[in-house]
Amino acid sequence: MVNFKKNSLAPISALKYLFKKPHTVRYPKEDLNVFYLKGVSPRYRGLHTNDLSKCIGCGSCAKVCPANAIMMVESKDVKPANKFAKTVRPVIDYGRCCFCGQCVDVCPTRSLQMSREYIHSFHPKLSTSSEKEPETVVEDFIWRPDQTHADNPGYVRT
Amino acid sequence: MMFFLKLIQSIGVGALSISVGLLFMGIGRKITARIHRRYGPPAIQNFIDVFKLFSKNSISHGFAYDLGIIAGTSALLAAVVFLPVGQINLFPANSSLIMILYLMTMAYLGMAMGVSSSGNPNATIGISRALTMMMGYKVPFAAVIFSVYIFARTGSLTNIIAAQSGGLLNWNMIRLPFGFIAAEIALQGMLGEKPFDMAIAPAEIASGPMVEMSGKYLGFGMLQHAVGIFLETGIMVNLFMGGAPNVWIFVIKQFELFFIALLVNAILPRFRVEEGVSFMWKIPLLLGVIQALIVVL
Amino acid sequence: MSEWKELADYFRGRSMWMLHYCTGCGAIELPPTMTSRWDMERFGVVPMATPRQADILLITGYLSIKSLKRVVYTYEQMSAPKWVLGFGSCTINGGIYWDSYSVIKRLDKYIPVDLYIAGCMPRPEAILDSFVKLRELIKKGEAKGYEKYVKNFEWYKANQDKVFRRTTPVLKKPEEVTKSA
Amino acid sequence: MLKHVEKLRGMGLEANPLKDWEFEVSVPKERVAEVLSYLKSTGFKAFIHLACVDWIDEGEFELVYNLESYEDALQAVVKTRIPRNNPTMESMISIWGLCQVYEREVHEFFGIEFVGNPNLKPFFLENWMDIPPLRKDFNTLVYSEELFEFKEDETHGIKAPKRIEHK
Amino acid sequence: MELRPLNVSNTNDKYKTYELFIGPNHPGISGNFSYVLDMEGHKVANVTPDPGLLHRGFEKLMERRLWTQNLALIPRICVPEPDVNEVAYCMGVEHLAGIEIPKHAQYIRVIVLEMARIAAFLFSFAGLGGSTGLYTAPNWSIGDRDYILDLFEWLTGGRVYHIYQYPGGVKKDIPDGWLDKLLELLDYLESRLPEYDNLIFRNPILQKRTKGVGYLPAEKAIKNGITGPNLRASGIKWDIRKAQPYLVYDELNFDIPITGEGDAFARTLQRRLELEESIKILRQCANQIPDGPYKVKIPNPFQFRVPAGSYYSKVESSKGEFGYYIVSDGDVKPYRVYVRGPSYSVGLYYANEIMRGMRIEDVPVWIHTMDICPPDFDR
Repeated sequence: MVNFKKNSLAPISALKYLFKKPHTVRYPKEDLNVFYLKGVSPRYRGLHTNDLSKCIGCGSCAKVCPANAIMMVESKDVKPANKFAKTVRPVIDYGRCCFCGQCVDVCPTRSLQMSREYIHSFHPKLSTSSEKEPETVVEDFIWRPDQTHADNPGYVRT
Repeated sequence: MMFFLKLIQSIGVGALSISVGLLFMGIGRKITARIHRRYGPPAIQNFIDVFKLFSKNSISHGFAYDLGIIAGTSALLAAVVFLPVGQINLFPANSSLIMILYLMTMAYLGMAMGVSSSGNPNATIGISRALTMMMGYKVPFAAVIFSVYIFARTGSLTNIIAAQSGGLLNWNMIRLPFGFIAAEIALQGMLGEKPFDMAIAPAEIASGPMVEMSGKYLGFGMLQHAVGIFLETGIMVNLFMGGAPNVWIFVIKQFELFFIALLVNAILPRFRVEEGVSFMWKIPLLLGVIQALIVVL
Repeated sequence: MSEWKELADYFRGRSMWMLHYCTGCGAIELPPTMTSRWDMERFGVVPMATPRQADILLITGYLSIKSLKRVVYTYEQMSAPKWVLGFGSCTINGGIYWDSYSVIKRLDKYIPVDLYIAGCMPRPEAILDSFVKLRELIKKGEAKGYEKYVKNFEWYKANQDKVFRRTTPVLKKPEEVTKSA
Repeated sequence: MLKHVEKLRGMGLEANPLKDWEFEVSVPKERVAEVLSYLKSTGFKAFIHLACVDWIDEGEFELVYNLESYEDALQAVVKTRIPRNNPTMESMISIWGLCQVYEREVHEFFGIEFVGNPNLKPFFLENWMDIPPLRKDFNTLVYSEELFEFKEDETHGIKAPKRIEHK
Repeated sequence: MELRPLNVSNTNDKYKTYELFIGPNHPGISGNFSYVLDMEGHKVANVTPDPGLLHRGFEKLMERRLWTQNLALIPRICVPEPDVNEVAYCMGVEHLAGIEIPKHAQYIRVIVLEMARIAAFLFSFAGLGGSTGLYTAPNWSIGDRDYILDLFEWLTGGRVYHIYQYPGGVKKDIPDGWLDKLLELLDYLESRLPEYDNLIFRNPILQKRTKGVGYLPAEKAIKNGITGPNLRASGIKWDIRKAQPYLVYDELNFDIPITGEGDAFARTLQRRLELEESIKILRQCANQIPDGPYKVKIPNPFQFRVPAGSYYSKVESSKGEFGYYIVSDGDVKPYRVYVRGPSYSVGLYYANEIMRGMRIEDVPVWIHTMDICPPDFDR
């Protein structure tokens, strides 16, 4: 049993870190490299990506979302993959999404995936008056996921 | 004519003490950060902080509040003028040490008057702790000064420095070893470093006396702390390390003492108030009295 | 006079003091950012104990009505050039508590927010990235949330009173009243 | 564990084991104090929690007292039913001082009046004038839409068949 | 003229005590919670806890969501240690639905629980260091805790909220190379423990600050519903993992340290010794884990119904006994879920009794050594 007797010279051993290299990740210059990929983990649940051609617009991701963050919105620029496919596509409101990944698990055609991107911040312009500011903030965080971050897949359904 | 020359020189010494104090605090944050295994802020961070604080607008709590905080900083600046810094020795009067000690306690009392009129209970608890802690470390420090006076048989700092000239061997640090250790622990209390910083305890009383200081008042508080560092380490250098031929060696010697205080600061938690005072009156007071007896006999 | 303002803004961006107040569940990502692994002190951001000394107020996650009242007190105690950072999705549109009776949905109706950060609890990297972005905004002089609070004070106060000073019950009486004692 | 269950059945209450270290006892309202003090005397010294379930169809509240005995590692779940309109229940403060806090919370969320509990002041909610929130007939979505002025579209834009709403 | 005894103050009683807030905005508190203290000088005369600042009405929200949707909501209850909620909820649902999860998944659950336990213990060291002024301790311990979060991020995809358990097992299998990274981390943590001993536990001033603070005898601990390390620090040998083993704890050998003095220092020492036990458990799990399926197939979320019944499932968390009382009436949504947080009775009921007469310096030390987690009782 290690003894924990009061010893006033014990804390001095902490001073050896004066000459050791700190283990800080200096974020803007360096990035986390603990995994075989640089940056966040290979399975990270970040912002969504959606393969608009594979997606059949069934809406099960919208129904399963615990934060009610997904709306199915009509999108013209999409040709349906087969005759069942509707032309509605999921639109995710990042003011609601809790990044739990249940929509990725329940997507029947595995088109909705999560990427390893996570940086997004929004500064409401000075010109917008206070009354309209809450609406502009909510609009800015509602997107339709598409293939922009597809090259950086994170939490995908195997 | 001599008056204007003295005025400009004393403003120079005041500015030197503020910038050296702030530089020490900046380097100190970097060193404690290294012990925490991280990179600290840039060394000039405290200059940026002070400039930012003076650019904010601040909330006053009445005339006594403003007077108290300004009194604190100006008393310390007045004390710095009497300190012989390297070869600059503005007022070589023979009782400059007593003057400095009196002005230092004046600074704390001014701060106490201002802060306790801010009405925040945290501030009153904090300042009552600061004053009891000051009583704690002043007693051994007085014993040490008494022994130095008897040893050098003179009251003025310039003669004490002269008595120590000539080589490391006849520094007071070597000739009065117990006095130096007692003064070193008292210095830890004066600087308000970790084992004795229960006055500014953020976790218990939300940073004690500085709880209502915003903007410019906090800027003055930071200046006061910077000048305090310069002054207290300066007294120790003059008393025990034989002054310095020029200013740069003086600053380097000051940094040695401040470095020791930093290391102790990083690895110890803080005492309770009466534990701190009882610690101060046990070992350092004993060493001071032994030193005084050795010198007297 | 404007060079003085630019110089002041330059220095204000370099030393933003953060208020040590964990309002919501996002506060669990602040200790790693403050301590040795991510170390936000490199940007001059230091946790301060009282609103008087702080410049930025971090609303980390959701706010229940009770803690919104304390946040409004704290926000009004801070001295003038002050900024608010909204962490996570709960400050934007209610997050996962969209149907909760005691959590506010849009933070912007109660206090002006200067920067919103996406993420249901943004990572330490996202927090450090937001400090860098806030520094740019301050240097460009665009982060003026505190002036907007003073300009539309009545509108903000009206929203806050709607939530704090309710005199009548919110729900219409259900048909079969099972009023307890 | 079965020794306890037989003893309780002997006292005219119906008890059945849930798992090899947990059993439940359902007790009429008046005998709760007697059963709790009996269990406390036979070793169930730790009071774990007091929960309340709102059976709105049968018009009853169900109070669940959960006790634990550290000597023989057992868990007792004591259940009782009280009527739903102006529900009152005698307070268990005399047996465990701890119940004051749990009863105050159940009073605030369900509106059950605990006779003998000194402070039943508001606890978690400030300035609350509606019916107690955790009751089944309190609709939290309508409340938050009214108070925080937003409209929620629960159909997610899907023209799906109408969902079977519970009540 | 008889003299008035010294300690009777001549002011009337109304001004005897002044009000001080260990308020929501206070660095000594580990979360958003406030005590209203009536102070006499620097001693506490009376305490009225003022909870509700983190109240989100979880139990109401859980009644409006499907069984598996709740899994995204549940980790947000106790923030320093979210996995305990997920495992307790999943065990309750599996018991009601009669699902038996494979051995491989049970081992993964024990690994996740013990890693979260180590992270929460390191977090409590940081709290102690922060409240007594030893700022090196939080920097070291939260820096090491970050390495555990990196492993969590690799295994589950999320840093703090893992949303990884699922009724019927876990969502994804262990990635290859993860287990030897775990063993590496355990060796690193083992090498760090002596340094923590020297800095925190043998520090003379820290022992002076924590010895004798908040003394808690054994029977008072039971009477006030205190569980977990605080109970074991008062001398009672009760650990749910040993007494009522769940998952695979009966196949692992580990012992329960008892420090027994019952004061603040004994509680921190208790957490440090249990951290060593958790490292031992993790090493055994990493070596003994069998291969096999990581989950059992369950119907998709919209048709997953749990047969009617009620059950109280509990897990030994780093703060005490974390329990879920789940009532289901056979519908797609739970009928009622009651969450029993370990620091409920400590923070709200026992605080008034212990804090009377305590000094202002010891209040944050007591709060951090009892490891009070405010979202537990606000829910």
